[in-house]
Amino acid sequence: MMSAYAVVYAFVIVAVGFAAVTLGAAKLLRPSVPYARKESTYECGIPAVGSTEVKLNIRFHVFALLFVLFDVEVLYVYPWAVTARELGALALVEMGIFVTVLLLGLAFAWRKGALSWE
Amino acid sequence: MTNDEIFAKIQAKFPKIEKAAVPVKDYLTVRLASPADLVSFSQWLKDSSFDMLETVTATDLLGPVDMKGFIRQQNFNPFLPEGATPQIEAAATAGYPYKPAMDLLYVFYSVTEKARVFARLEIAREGVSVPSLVPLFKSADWQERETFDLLGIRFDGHPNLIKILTPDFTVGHPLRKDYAHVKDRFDE
Amino acid sequence: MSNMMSAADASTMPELKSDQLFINLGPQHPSTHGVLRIGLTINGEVIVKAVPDIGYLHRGTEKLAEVRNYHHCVVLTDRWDYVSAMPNNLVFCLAAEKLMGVKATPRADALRVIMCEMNRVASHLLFFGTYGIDLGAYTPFLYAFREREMVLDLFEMICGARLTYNYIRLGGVMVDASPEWLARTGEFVEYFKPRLDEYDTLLTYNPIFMARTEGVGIVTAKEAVDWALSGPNLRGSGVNHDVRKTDPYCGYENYDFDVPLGKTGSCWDRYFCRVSEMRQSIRIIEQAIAKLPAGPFMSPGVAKIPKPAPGESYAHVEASRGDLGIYLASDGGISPFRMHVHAPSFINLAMLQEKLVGMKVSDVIALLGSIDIVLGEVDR
Amino acid sequence: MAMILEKLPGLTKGLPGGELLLTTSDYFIDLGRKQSMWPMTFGLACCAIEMMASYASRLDFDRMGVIPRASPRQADVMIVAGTVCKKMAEPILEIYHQMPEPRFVISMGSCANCGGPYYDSYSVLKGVDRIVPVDVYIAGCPPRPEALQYAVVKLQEKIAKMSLKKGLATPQQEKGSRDINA
Repeated sequence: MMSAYAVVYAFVIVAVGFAAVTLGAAKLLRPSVPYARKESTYECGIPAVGSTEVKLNIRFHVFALLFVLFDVEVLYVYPWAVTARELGALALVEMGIFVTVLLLGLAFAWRKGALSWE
Repeated sequence: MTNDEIFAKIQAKFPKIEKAAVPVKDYLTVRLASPADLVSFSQWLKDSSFDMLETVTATDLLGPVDMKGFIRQQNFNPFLPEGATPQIEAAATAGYPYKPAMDLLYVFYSVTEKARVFARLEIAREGVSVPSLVPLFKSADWQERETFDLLGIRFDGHPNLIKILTPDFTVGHPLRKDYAHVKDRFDE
Repeated sequence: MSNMMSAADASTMPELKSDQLFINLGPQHPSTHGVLRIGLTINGEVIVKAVPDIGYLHRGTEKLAEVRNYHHCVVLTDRWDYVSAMPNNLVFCLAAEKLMGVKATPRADALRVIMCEMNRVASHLLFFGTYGIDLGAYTPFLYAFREREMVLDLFEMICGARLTYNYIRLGGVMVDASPEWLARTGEFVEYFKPRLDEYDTLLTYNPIFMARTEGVGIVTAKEAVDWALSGPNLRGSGVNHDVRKTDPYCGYENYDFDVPLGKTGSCWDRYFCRVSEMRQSIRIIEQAIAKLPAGPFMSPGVAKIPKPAPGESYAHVEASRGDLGIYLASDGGISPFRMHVHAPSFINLAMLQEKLVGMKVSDVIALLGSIDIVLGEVDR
Repeated sequence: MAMILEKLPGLTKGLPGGELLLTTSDYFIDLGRKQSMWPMTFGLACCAIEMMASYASRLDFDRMGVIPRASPRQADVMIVAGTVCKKMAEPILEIYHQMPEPRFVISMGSCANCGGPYYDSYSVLKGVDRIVPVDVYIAGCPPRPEALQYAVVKLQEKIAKMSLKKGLATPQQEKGSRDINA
């Protein structure tokens, strides 16, 4: 009996293969005439000035962290949500605790002013 | 408030200012004596409800425009007899007082009174600069830059008097009547 | 690579502190309504310094006017505000007629009013479409251009051109409006009225649109007057100045229409002024068609090559973008001695360098779109 | 140049069905190019309004596969719609060079063709073909939207004639050198 993972392997091979074939064929077929002026940065027709390595404000980083946090939380809520009916009330309470803990974290961040954009 | 009432008030405050010889048709046109009293005149106008400076521009009173300012190739129009160039050549009209001077024009408008005052100021073509009105009216900023760029009149006190319209490899000020176009790399 | 650091460029490149970035909202940009370049110095998302750099469409028409006779100059005027070219022709003809002492016939005046108001509707439709695209809504563009094509069909039917009409000539108009054309215009007016309510549902009261434009780019009444704004930008800040009311021309005093005013001077108010102005233009067109006087459409007093007596004249009209004025000086020759164009877009644009400081980068397009500039008029 | 496409004419010279392979690949490569001409949103003056009208609802450009793209990196065609001033000449050249091969230029309107009504102006470039090679010229001031669409049809015919034997060069590049940096 093929091992249960055969399906997964086939799926991965088809996915990677399809991408490789199309991109590879395109790379072989399309003309490429690289020269310096073509590779210069496009800035609405004016030669770009000044460097782009700029110190960024910390608030972008904080928002990214908060987003990843709650995205992962949704990842855990999802399997429970699908089978909530069979799991019964106990699972509901556990999931409630899990979500409220995270909401407390959000409230703390909010009060600390991490969410203020200005 | 009709033109005459406005002029009477101006005359009372600034005796040296009199009506322009050739007025702009059916508008009150006054002629300033010298660049010195431009700022005080505008300040007084601004206080007495003329709070919008609409236009700052200038005219070069020199003779007919010099044809070297235009890029005119020989017209190879096959339908015209040999050598006929239908384009218009600027010609002087007899008797018109051309003089080597610049004639500045300021237009003040009062939104409440719905009245307009045209102020003219004649300055020499070279070496004379006019006080800028940017501290009084913000709208003067770009218009003075345009007048400087196209006609070469310097406005001292202007925060950022650089050219605004013409490309920076243009030599000279195009709207001057004696402007001769210098061929640049895009002309051959 | 030739490093073309031009003088104007050098001044727009300030010395950058480490957390600032210099980007060009450059000449080739989908939503600068043409070839306008703004050198933005930004810190994160907030703009620290903005330097508009214009002149990329400077064709020197004021210099060219000095070697064109008066009839040729009318052709040059079409290309300034190429979205609504009728007011350009009208303002030059009014100034030249004042210079020559010629008066247009009553029928020509009424036809000029109809044409300018139709062109205002077409121009505001284009504004409505492109402002939608600027803020990310693609459908208003398709709706607006459907009606705009109908207006252009009417223009094409009477004067043969879609954009550069050259219809209003010195002393009158080019050709008389046939009864069939007037009937078609009446049909269009009837068709267009319900469309305006449709636009309100499309964009005006759309919550996303209001979030992007309300409270953005506030111009107080005093600032608007100080910057000498005109047209919907001035009325958006609540200042009641409309050339058709304050300095009427071509018989505007005997049509009744009201002038929509904004309250706070935000982008939404300027937008709202333009959209409600379309309703007033429709009212004017209806009255003008109803009261169209008979008689000749061209006054006989204009010469083939006019040589007006030396003198100066100034005429201004309420073009779609603002108070468009022409100062015309004549030295008795066949070409104007000096023609200066008081271009509303050029003056409305000047306030950008001060208004943008402190705004966010995404609001630049909202403010720029709400001023509704056309680069042909800015650079002349 | 592309790895395979360039060697294909050489490879197929000896093979019995080689010529057939070459012409069919020509046909499909050109078919792909001409049915999806992506222009760059690049309006200068009045002609840009007519270009917008041709993108809009009545004269839909999308049915010809023409979708306006904002950046030169994704564009095949540069429609120069309007007066080319001298101050704008340098950015136009910059953008033309930043477009990937094979690139085409449509010069729309008499201003872009030869300076148009501004033939004697001091600040107008007398025709965009002084700085970039132009494939299709459209007369008119401004030309009608239908004229612009007919120009795209003309350009499609021109692309249909491109062939691998000539090194996949655009018709314009066949005459001049491939490395155009004016």
